[in-house]
Amino acid sequence: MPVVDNDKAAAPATETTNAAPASNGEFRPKILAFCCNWCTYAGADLAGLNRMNYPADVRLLRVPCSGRINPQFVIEALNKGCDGVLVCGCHPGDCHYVTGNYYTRRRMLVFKRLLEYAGLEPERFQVRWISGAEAGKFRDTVTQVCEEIRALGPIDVCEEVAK
Amino acid sequence: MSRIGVFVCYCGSNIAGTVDVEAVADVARTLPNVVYVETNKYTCSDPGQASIKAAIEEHNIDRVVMGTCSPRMHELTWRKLLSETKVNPYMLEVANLREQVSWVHKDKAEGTAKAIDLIKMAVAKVDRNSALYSVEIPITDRALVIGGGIAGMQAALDIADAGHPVTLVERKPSIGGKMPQLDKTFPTMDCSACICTPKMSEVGNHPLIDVRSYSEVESVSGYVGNFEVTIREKAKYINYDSCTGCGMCETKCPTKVDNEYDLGMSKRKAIYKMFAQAVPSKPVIDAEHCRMLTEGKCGVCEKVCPTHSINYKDEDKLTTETYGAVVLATGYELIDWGKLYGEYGGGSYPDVITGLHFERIVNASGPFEGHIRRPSDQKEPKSVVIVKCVGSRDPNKGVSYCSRACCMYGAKHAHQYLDKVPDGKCYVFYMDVRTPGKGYDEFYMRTKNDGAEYLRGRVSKIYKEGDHYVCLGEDTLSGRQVSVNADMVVLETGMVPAPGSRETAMMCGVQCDLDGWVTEAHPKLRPVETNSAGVYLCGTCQGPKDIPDTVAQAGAAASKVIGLLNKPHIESNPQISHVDESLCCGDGACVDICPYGAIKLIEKEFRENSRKVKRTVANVNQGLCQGCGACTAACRSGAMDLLGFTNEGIMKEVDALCQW
Amino acid sequence: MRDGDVAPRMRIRSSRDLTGSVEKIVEKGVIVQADDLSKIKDSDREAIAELAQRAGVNLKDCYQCGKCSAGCPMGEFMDLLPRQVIRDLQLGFLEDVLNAKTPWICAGCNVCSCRCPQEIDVATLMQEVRRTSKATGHQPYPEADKFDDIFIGNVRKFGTSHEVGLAMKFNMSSGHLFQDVGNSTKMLKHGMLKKGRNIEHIDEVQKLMDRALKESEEK
Amino acid sequence: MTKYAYFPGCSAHSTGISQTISVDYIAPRLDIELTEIPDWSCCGTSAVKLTNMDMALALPARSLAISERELPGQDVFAPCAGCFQSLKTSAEFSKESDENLAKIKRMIDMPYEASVDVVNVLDVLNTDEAKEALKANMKYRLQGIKVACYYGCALVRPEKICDPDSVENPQVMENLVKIIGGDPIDWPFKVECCGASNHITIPEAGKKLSKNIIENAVDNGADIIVTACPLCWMNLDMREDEINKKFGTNFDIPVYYITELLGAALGGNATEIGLDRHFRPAEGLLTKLVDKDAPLPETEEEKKARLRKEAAAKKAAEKKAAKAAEVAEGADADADGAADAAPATADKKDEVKA
Repeated sequence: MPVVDNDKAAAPATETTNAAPASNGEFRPKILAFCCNWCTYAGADLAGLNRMNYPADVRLLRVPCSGRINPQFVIEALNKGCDGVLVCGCHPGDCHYVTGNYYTRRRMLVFKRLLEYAGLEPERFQVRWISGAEAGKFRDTVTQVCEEIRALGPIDVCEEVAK
Repeated sequence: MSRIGVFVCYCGSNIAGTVDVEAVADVARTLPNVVYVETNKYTCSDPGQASIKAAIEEHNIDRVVMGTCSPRMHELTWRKLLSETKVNPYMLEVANLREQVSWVHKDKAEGTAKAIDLIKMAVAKVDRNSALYSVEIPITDRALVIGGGIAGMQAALDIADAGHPVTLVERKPSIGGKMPQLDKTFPTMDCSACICTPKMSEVGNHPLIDVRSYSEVESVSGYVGNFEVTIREKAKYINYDSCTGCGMCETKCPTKVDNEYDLGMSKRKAIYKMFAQAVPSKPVIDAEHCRMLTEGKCGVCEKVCPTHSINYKDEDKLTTETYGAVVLATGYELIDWGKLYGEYGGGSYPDVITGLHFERIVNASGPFEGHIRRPSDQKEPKSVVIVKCVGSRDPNKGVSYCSRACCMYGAKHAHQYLDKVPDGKCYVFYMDVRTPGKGYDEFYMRTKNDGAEYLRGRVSKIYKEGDHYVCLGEDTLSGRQVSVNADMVVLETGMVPAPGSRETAMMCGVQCDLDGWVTEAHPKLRPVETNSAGVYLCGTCQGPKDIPDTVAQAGAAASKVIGLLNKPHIESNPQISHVDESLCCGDGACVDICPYGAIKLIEKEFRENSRKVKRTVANVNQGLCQGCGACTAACRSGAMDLLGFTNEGIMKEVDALCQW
Repeated sequence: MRDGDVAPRMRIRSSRDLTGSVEKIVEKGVIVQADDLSKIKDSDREAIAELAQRAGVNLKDCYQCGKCSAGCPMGEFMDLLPRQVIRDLQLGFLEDVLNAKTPWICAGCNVCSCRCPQEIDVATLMQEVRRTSKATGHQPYPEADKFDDIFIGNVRKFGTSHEVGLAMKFNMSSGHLFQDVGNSTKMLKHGMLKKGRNIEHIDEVQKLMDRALKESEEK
Repeated sequence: MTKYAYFPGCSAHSTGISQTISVDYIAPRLDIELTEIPDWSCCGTSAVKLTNMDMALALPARSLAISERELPGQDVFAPCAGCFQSLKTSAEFSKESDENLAKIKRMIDMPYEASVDVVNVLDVLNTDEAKEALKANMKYRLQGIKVACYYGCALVRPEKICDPDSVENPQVMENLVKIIGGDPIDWPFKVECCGASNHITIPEAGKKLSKNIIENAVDNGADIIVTACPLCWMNLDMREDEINKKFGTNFDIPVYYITELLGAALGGNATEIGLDRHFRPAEGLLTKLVDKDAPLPETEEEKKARLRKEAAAKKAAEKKAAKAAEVAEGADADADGAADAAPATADKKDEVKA
């Protein structure tokens, strides 16, 4: 079991192993998307079935409900050098578990304020509601978020950690 | 030291098209604790699965990562596969290399890079997985249906016909609900009682249906498969075992009371059967009015009863039983317009009546043997005004929603009136005409051709002038103020939830919306389930609807119940919340956040440095927990964790991603 | 308006208004052509939005059930029924509404407001239309306008309203010279025509009224 | 003794004079003390409201502010329904928020805390104290006079401001009338509009509205109409002749203020309670009064009860007779006797017990 190596994590994306885009030197962010299994994750699958295209910079992490997402996960990701984090859940009111995403909405709203207060660019942490049917919305959201974060450039982890 | 096996799938060219599968496999081999990596053209095929089994045996693998299509597609397949090996089915992670990589990215290099990350994340997580075992929750093969209207009866029949015992609880002395009170049903105009009463007797005679009339549900506890339900049977003062329902008592009873069944337009006795075809076809004594029970004199019924079934000393009985499933069918009530509409006389005018009154009036077994007469003086009304949306679509005085059936029964009343009083005039005031349904709009057009005058507008005031009633309205289509002199006014009042239905729903852990209608699990995809497993709903307790919709929904609810009761037990989902009692501070944040009431605080004794201490800790009910994990994020002390999606596991996933 | 005659319809209320002779149509001032909704000015829409906002009414709430107009005691004397005023506001026909007599005929009995299923305060909306119509120099119903002006003049002068003076002055200006004169003898006998009382600090009232006018202008 | 700051209103000494007089007469007899608000000014009423809302809110506020200063802690009593509506609207507006209060103060430019409440005639008369005092001090009853209690608009609407017991069918006046032995009728036009100031601007319309009200009251069997608003009173009482002329009707129904009615019951003579200032002969009321302690006429229930008793007695007598006959005739009665034995015995039992 490898111990997490902060320096390595803090290193810019272009240095990473077998990250193909490195060749053209253009910055490719790494974006982690926490997705509710019942809506956004399904939406992503649907985007696949429809052979839609979106940037490959985003990685989905499946959770049973957006209410499961603990802010610590997000902090961890940003600290360890993720350039952006996306939290996706069902539309408020449509939660598969009745009320989960209401808590997410409240929790993440406060948390986002905190991060921005700590100096994080708003684009780096976003919360979106995407249903299992909204493949198009998923593609558009991901594309947009990726572009925003590419524009921002790599996250300065040390600064983050310092804060 | 875990031993992880990674299996990457080509999925023909589906994955291999944009992902260099072998490159992925090579990286996988370098990952910690990975002892075996295999690629396969079609992993889900039988040979594919066979080689996985073999590999597990050969390399003594104890956890598995599948680099294949979406877990939503095949996770269950893999679990099943593993259940046939020594690997625990929950020692599994799926990297979604198809729907979320190969199908959405064109650049092979990018695709491969992403695939590798996903494999890394999966490996990191599975390394932290622990074996999970679902417990078997036994299911009591008996269903409880609350409410004996057409919805409840239909559900009960369907469940019982499938061979499962049913208890049908009805608070009135007879089952049947509102439907037998109606005269005809739109748009086919077949006699309501004629199609309803056979169902009633079918229910009454069904060997598997236990009808508990004049009874109410007192309390519900437990969870899916095992609901502990207490039912209160109100005192009937009659021994139903011996009573033959001969009716002698009813004919001889000297006390006359307003008959609720005819909405006070006729009289009944103090010992009475609700109506001729009542089921059970036996009377009850109305304790409020019986002279024997109130004044202690009379006793006629006791004297005349040939089977000596009268028992003035009878009392409420409480019985508790276990049920596997519960169906809510508590139905509706008509909105109490009198309190709300002073401008319509506030209920003081005898001839300003509701649609249900009209149903009784026009009904052959009603107060006027089916001749259309108005209550005040039994005269035949020569002009009738029908007002729709009374109480409905009126946030100011009533409710904001549309009651859905009124447009049709309004048209029906107009049609019936014009049919029985050919020389009569009929005016219908409406806001909009909503007739979505088979043959509904045709019926509406027919009614207009029968001569019903449709006026688009709300009536502002109804007042008595001489022996007729003046209705002031506007015909908004012509922009004219109009007034109509009516002999009788029929208010098509909206539906509201039956009194007590919210309380009943709450007992079963089901929420109601602001209007008091029971909320379904999903408005489109789970219309007859509720958010507490094992509790289903049908009919108007969920919202206003007409008879066809109600019956259809009842059948649907029944099929869900049958599906549940057919199993001897259900496998609980082991991916549920788990409390680390050593960390739990017992502040109950999780209790408040849990949408299923699955978490309770309990007093528990612990040994802490060789001393016994009592502490309050959270406790998760395996039957109720659905595994959403809301409690884990709410837990301040970090004692709550979600098995299958543990804090550590997710953290490791995150870390893994961050090292590419 | 004299006894007997009723406010003429301004715009087509229904096809029925078109029946009858061409003269009738012309005399009714009905223009027989479709209203081009695409020609409605944004400025009008904004003005209507502000008007509604001042009246605390959300025009979208109205689903045109007509309960307000059904119960309106003055309805038969109006050129547009209250519901139609709201409809025109919904559609953006500002001018038609500001030129309508309806808000000036409204007796302010509030029946519409207390019966509206959507809790729209129709009466207040009518008042707001009337105020706006006056403020924007429309005067669709001179009599009512005169009455108000005289009344306010009265208050400004004495701090109270002298009903008698009021009535007489109104009769003069409106030309209904002998309206209610029949009653005045009795009034006299009953000591109803005593000269009204003037208040002590009339200046306070006058200043107050000026400040109020200023307040409204600033808005 | 309940104290009120008294806001007579502009009509107090012209068209509303009868109400003013009768209020002055009954107040002391109902333990009510009225102190006129010094230098009160016009409430603005509809004319101002329809021209400038700010002015309509500020004008009444002046009088309210004075009352607050000079007569602290006393509710403001406005006998004129119109004044009541304007005053209360203004008061409620100021209470709503600090901004509103600030705005009002800007305009009236005097200290004002918006602490005063505004009440109308019915509020004042409907207190337990007042009703007790009325029962105690009344000398006469209105025997069998059918009364149409007419509320009009300003006492009940807008509901939020006036907050009546019921906006469509209020009962306050009815209850007062019942106390003094009157017989209030149930009629649907009690909250219809009398035409208000439209009587001046559109006489056509005004007359029609007043006619509808009088007509409906008459049709429902009213002997008199009772109101609590000077404007309503004028539009009904003063214009009855015009209405008869215009519509060819021949209404002849007196219109009173509720305060006049109570005044009469409390023993006031025509001049003391302002009956001599009506447009239609109104003194007739006094002749219809009976002494407070005169025997009450038989109520419907009592009548029914009496008839029932008589009927029962008659039946019993017949039964006796029949029995006698039976005894005489002997055996052949048994057959039909047995048929309804059960209920018969039951009935007998009851009689015995009773």
